[in-house]
Amino acid sequence: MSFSFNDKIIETDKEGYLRYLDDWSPHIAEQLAEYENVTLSEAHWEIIALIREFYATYELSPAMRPLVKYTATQLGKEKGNSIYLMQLFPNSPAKLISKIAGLPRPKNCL
Amino acid sequence: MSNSLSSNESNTKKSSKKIGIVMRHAPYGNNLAHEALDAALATSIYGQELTLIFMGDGVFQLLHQQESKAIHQKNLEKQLTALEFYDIEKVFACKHSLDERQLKQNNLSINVAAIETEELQQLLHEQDVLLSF
Amino acid sequence: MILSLAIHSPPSSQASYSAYQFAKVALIQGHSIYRVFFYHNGVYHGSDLTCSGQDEFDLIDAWKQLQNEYQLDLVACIAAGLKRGIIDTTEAERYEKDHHNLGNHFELSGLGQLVDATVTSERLISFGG
Amino acid sequence: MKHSILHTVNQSPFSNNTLLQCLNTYTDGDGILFLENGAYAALLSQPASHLLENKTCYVIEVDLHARGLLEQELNADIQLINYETFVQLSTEYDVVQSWY
Repeated sequence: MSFSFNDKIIETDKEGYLRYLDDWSPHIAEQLAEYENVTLSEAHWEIIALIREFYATYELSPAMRPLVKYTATQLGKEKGNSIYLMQLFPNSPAKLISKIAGLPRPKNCL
Repeated sequence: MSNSLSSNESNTKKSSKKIGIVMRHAPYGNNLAHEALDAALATSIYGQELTLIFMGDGVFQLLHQQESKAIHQKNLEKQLTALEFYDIEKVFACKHSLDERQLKQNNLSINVAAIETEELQQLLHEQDVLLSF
Repeated sequence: MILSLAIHSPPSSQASYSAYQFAKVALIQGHSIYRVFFYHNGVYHGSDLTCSGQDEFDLIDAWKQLQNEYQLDLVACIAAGLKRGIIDTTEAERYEKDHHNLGNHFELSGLGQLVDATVTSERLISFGG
Repeated sequence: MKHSILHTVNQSPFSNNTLLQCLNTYTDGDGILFLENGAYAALLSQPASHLLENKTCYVIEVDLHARGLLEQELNADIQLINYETFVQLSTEYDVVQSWY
């Protein structure tokens, strides 16, 4: 799949993950979110920034548990819980956030 | 993913085993160390009680200031510092192996308990199962 | 007794032969093998493209026969497999590859299967090198 | 609760210190099983031979045989076993740790 943005062709794989992680930008994130029927609010952006920070620091796309725990340490328990994350990013939050935030597809193992 | 064990399931049943993961190989020469870490993270994600034991050349995994970008490999040091978010708190290193390699606690990237041989023996013999890497 | 094996070595290593002998003898002795999990270079066992010399022992074929006889659960780690070019049709499609090579006797799955085997079995024996 | 460990070693003691690491964790009630290139540990000439005294050690006989070691001077404290005994031992000891 691909879509064009500012005259640039952005490629994704069949499941909507960016093929080239360097293509990511906030505008691209909006496009990726739209494909997933998520409208990004400030609350969403806060989590996107957080998961990108996690990836930059630890070179891991976090699974749900570490993501919740990391969110709790950075933003407090009110946001660091799975219900909050599920409300923003339904069904499979860790995967969905990774996709929109331009992280590598989480390893199938985890 | 087709599997018979969801993370919820594992929390409620089968949760009483002490699993030890023994890391004995230096990182980067092959990806055994990285894959062993993946196994450790998975064990924790599935809710199991886990102890990580570094010994032999495995203690080299703990060294700080790893810069693996130039050889195009993921940075194991960075990944190890994420252990706390995976609820992996029991992390031990064989003091004899550290001494042999003249590594000091302040050469290490994460807070590990360096244990004497006798403690190491005790720790290994406490585990219900050992995964050997 | 309920046993599981974790095999980290490629078929070319004698460690993999030892693992096979162990499994075979254990089954003959009446033990049950809950799962054989192939990880690290062990995932190379999953390739259906290995060819042994006619006068050489065919380890992959031997596993297949053992599986037929005892309905063994032979699982290769999906992430370790992808890295080493061991993929099934589903993954070939996902990663847009023209080919796939996982033998019918194998299944690709996640590390959860190793954790499950570790917890469920009375003994887990690792083979590596 | 202390478990007994069956240690398996498949590295030659002439090429690295895998066996020494294993011995460092050995306690009474454990066993060491040599297989594959670990079979070289059964040679009396190997550097850690004296450290095996008073320890329970096994070696897979076919691995010794394959390497032409049966005619060499062997450590008499090491019991020659087959795969059947290997399986049996791994069920008799509580835990198996593989040193490779």
